[in-house]
Amino acid sequence: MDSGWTLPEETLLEMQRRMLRIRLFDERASKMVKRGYIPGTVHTSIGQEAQVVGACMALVAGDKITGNHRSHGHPIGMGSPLGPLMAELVGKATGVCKGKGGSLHLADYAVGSLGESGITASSIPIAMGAGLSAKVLGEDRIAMAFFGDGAANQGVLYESMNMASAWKLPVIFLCENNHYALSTPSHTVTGGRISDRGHGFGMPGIRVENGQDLIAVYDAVATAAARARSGEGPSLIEVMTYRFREHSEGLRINVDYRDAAEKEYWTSRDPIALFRAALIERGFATEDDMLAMEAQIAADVDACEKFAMESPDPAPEVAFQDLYSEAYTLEGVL
Amino acid sequence: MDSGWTLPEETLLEMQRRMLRIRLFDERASKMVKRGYIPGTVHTSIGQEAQVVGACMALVAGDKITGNHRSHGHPIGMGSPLGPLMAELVGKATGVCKGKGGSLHLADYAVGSLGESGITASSIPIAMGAGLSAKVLGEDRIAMAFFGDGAANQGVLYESMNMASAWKLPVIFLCENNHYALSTPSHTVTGGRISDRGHGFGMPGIRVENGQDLIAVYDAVATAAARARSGEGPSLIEVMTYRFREHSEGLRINVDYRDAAEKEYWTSRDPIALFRAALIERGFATEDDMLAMEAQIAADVDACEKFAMESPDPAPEVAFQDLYSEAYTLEGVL
Amino acid sequence: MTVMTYIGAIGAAQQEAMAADSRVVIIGEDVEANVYGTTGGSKTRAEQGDFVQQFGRNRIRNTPISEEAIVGAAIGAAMTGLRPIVDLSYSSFMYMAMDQFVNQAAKNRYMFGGQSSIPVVFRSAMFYGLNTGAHHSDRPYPMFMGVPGLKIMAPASASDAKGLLRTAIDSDDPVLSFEAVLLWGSKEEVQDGEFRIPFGVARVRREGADVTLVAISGCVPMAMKAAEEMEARGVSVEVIDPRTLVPLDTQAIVRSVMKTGRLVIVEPAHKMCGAAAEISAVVVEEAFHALRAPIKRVATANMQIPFSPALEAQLYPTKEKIVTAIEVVCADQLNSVRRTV
Amino acid sequence: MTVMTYIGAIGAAQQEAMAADSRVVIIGEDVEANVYGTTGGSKTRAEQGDFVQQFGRNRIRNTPISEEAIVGAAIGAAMTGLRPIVDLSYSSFMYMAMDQFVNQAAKNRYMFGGQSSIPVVFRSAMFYGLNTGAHHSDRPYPMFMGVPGLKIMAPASASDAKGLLRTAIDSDDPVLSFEAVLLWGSKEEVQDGEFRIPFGVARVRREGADVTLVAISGCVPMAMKAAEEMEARGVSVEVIDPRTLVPLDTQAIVRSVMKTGRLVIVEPAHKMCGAAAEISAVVVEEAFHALRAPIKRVATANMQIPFSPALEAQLYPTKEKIVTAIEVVCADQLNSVRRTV
Ligand SMILES: Cc1ncc(C[n+]2csc(CCOP(=O)(O)OP(=O)(O)O)c2C)c(N)n1
Ligand SMILES: Cc1ncc(C[n+]2csc(CCOP(=O)(O)OP(=O)(O)O)c2C)c(N)n1
Ligand SMILES: [Mg+2]
Ligand SMILES: [Mg+2]
Repeated sequence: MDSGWTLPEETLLEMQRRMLRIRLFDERASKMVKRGYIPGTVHTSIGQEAQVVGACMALVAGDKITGNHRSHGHPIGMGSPLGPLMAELVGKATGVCKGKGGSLHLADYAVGSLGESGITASSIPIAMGAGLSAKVLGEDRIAMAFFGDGAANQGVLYESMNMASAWKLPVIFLCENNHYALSTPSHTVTGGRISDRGHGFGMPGIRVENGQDLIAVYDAVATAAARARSGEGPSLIEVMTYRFREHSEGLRINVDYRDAAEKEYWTSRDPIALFRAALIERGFATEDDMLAMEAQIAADVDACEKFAMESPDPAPEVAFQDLYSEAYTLEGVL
Repeated sequence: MDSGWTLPEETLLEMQRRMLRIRLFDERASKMVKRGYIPGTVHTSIGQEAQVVGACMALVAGDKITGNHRSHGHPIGMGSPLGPLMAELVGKATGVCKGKGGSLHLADYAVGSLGESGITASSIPIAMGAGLSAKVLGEDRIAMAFFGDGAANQGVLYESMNMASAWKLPVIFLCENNHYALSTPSHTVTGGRISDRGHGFGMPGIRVENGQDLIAVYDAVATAAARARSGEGPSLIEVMTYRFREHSEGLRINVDYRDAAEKEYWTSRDPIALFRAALIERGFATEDDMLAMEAQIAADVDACEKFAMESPDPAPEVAFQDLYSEAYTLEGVL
Repeated sequence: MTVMTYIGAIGAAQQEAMAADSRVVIIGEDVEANVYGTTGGSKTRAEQGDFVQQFGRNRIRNTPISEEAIVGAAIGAAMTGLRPIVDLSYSSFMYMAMDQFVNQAAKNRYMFGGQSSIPVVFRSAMFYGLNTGAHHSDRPYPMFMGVPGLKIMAPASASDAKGLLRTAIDSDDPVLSFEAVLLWGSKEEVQDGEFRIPFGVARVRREGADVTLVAISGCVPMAMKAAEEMEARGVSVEVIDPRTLVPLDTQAIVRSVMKTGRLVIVEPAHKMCGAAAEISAVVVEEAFHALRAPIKRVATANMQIPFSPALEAQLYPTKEKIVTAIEVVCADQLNSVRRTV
Repeated sequence: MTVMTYIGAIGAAQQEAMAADSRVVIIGEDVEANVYGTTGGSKTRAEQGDFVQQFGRNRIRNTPISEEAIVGAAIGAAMTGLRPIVDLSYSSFMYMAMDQFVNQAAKNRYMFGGQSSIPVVFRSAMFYGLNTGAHHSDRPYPMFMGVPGLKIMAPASASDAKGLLRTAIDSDDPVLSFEAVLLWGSKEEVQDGEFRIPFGVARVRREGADVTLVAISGCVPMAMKAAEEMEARGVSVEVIDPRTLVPLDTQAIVRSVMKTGRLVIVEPAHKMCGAAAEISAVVVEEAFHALRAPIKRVATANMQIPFSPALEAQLYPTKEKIVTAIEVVCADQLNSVRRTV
């Protein structure tokens, strides 16, 4: 495998663009929660952009992903337009799920996003099933499941890894290890190392120690993707990263479960700043290019908020659609 | 750890006795199924006696076990009297579970048997919970979960291993790898090696290659038991063995899913014959001692059948007892 | 017309569907060796009819014992181009995959605003009454009736099993098929060739004027016997089999009660919160003024299932319990009959 | 008497039980940091009332996210000497552990002929109506009502929550506690000191003569409001809260309907096969001749829960829907009132 640094300049710049989209989209979503524009809650990927985008950019058109509650980064990483995503968070008719999913349940089939899951680990076998259909139908596509270090203790992950391994399915199990499950430090509830769990299930278990380095993540996932496409089967990848904000917006936990030094260590490693510097240093972009890109994406995010806020609410009857393929009324629906 | 061969002679003889009890009990149960005395079905441990008894004998009074559908060996291995077990298989009032459990759901709390489970892998977290109570209450006892190679692909095993590891619980996860899950060869549905799955969950993963050798099994389990008692946490042990009979009595599968050479290889390694020869060779017993032991146990098995057959049926109202601790009638019970 | 057994009809429907559409696959534990009798003409590999021979191991897949991942994989595969039939063998094993049924199969199309299509059938058999003990005797369909987004079929005869299963496989929504082991050997004339039976249309097994008897799954044959016995005693019983529980043909039931004024419901599930409770509640809401007697439910006692043959049978519905229930709701009727005799 | 919030009462009951019996432990995700507000007097570790400070990490245990193993471990621990309280946070997560609830918690005592005792409480909260979307809004208690061997409590007020939870912790059987997040902040006078409220005894929240209104969990307050409104319109409504669903105090409900002749049932679960269906079926069986109008169910539409505030609220029971139902069953009554006015 060549390193990601050998990718075309435009691809490298697109990586930075997607990280910026995630960052600015999530910062905006956070504000909109505070202002009461977004009901319920949202979980931001701020701080984890390299882990998300490095993984998504190793896939190609036709590939599928599933995700979890930390949900905006995955479709954005796959190239989903921002407007319908933000409209979904606000609950509008123009939302990517017609306002019926919300932040935790984003899905954008146009970019291969089969659905984020509010239930931890529940979407992992869905991705594995997408790998199964590819294998049975002989289609050249792979599937990747995103899940956290907390979800890595759900049994369904190991059932899915085992089945994918026994059947040599084109699947990547991507663990976003941000060191915590809500308020619970991963090391206090996890026996052994997650990446070490691949071997016993007959697949490589790779750990990306610096998940703030986009190219390191890309290289690991690209290798696993090549393995999957060549019919050799699944891989488990554990990316070490950190969330810069609280577990979810609006949540207040009055116990300091993350220590200051640790926070300081990780926040000083901002994946977007790091990649920006590298792009300039390696001559892929100038300071001005970067400023222009940042301005452009800031404008895109303004536009997506405007689109979301000005879009109409879904009509009440929409609540009674899409339960089944044919619209028949269940007895006593109302 | 000293080898099991350093155990007192009486203990070594008791091991042979327990293996014989399992063998003759199961052979008798098989006949009684054919004759229609035992309703439903039974799963024999014939061929796996060393794996069962070697494990059980490494435990001490107060320790707990849970098991699966291949269920008779576990309580017998823990020292359960045969009469109430056989009466349970026949469905009599004198059964160890009052005739309400049957073969698949044997339990004998007097010997630490918390219950066999007809649902594959479902009893594994129960054993882990018994380890949790020991730890929280500071009681010096350990727990062992018996399960098959098929059950080893149920996610709850890995959830249980992880929790036991994170909490350093005194638990042994004992996989009875008899190479098949019903008609399904283990290697066709299992990615990697089961014993290799321990490491990723922070515990030793030991494989006993010759599970027909009782002392080999005993030594591995005794080591894990010592580790558990000393507070170091759980272990995973995979014992390689073979069932000599069909998956269950009365089941007829017209596809030869086990090849003849493999069958021949394993059946020529009868754990009872092997241990018998070793006991005599090492001077722990004479041929006559063994003949006497075998005659005694044959008589015990005749007696347990007689006890079972002559025992009364449970009274109809027994079906409406033991659902809850207090006997209150649920609305509409009848 | 050909006479088929209930289990044979299920196998035939699967074979037709596999032959008709290469996207249809069967995954489950021990399906290759046809352990449960619906993936082969016979049980011998050599013999014509064996699914592995006909369709290959790419489409007939033995799975690990991992119900949660099996069900999830089937959902994910259905969302991406396959039309899987999952053989879960015993209905009692469905709990292992409950999250996948409820949170993925039932919700994905809705949550994602209609983006996903989930054409998958989950087959399982209810093995109650066979002394298999509490872990293998459940009849859990009512808990799935309360999960909007799932369709549920519970056929009681060979032709219904064949026709409904083809409809299920054609459906773009997840379908749970609850089959009755007690009916596996039951025979019925089945029309030749491929046919479908629509969901949501009850089957009137027997017309009658005095009392409506709604019977589900394994309880249909005993309901028919009870009806014959009451006929001889001058009570005309209309026997209705809903065949599918979601959607449920409440109109057919309400129409019948409007005519008879009396209702008895018999089903194998536990009485508490069962299908009979739902049917009773709907009829009281929609046909109250036509009702001339209390509605009686004949269901399984709210107990777990004991192993001993001396204990188990008494918990389930029987022809005798149905007759007793009809006697209660038709008391006046029976008295007048007695008077006329 | 002290005024307590519903959630405060739950915390207080847990604190009392932990202090009274060292075998009581609390295990669940994020219980150490008191994320869900029932394992600490306040949310600051320093402050008095924090459970970790009081009882230590041996008895207050943060778990991995492994519901199936958490529930199984609690059952196994209960079978061997502990009396665990499991905090499952959202009721929507219970499906992950369905097999353990149904096949171990509910069956072990029975299957093993009474050898096992299973003193464990599984607490979860129903978060519906808060725009959390389909994965966090379930109210699944009816599916557990159909599982004999489980006890189920669904308190609707602070004092009931406190008294029932102590009874649950004392029970040697597995208890599921379904709590209503909508009621977390609701206040009630609670008697001082330790007290227990027995299971299976309904609470008559309001006496009345014309119609019986059975209300469950979060629907109780709106039922009270609907009752007041109808009172003003000359209809006297008796409001009954069963408080526990297994055992269910059907006698209290039947007695009330014998008096009023009319019944409306309101609950947060889906209508299909819900607790309301069971209650309706029991009343029709046992009080048919006293019924003077159809029984009406006001429950959640048989739909999944959409996220958008523009869509969600309309699916649930409301005071208005209850009033409409009462108007239907009390039509004659209301007409006569109108005449007399
Ligand atoms: C089955 C289930 N259990 C618990 C939760 C509650 N919950 C939501 S997010 C979360 C923490 C997840 O941690 P992790 O998987 O590491 O993802 P992260 O939030 O760190 O990205 C928990 C416990 C849930 N949504 N689903
Ligand atoms: C959850 C569940 N799935 C499937 C079954 C059906 N079943 C019973 S035993 C068995 C094979 C078990 O294989 P293994 O765990 O290796 O034990 P063995 O029979 O080989 O001793 C299967 C599939 C079951 N009882 N429970
Ligand atoms: Mg995390
Ligand atoms: Mg095996």
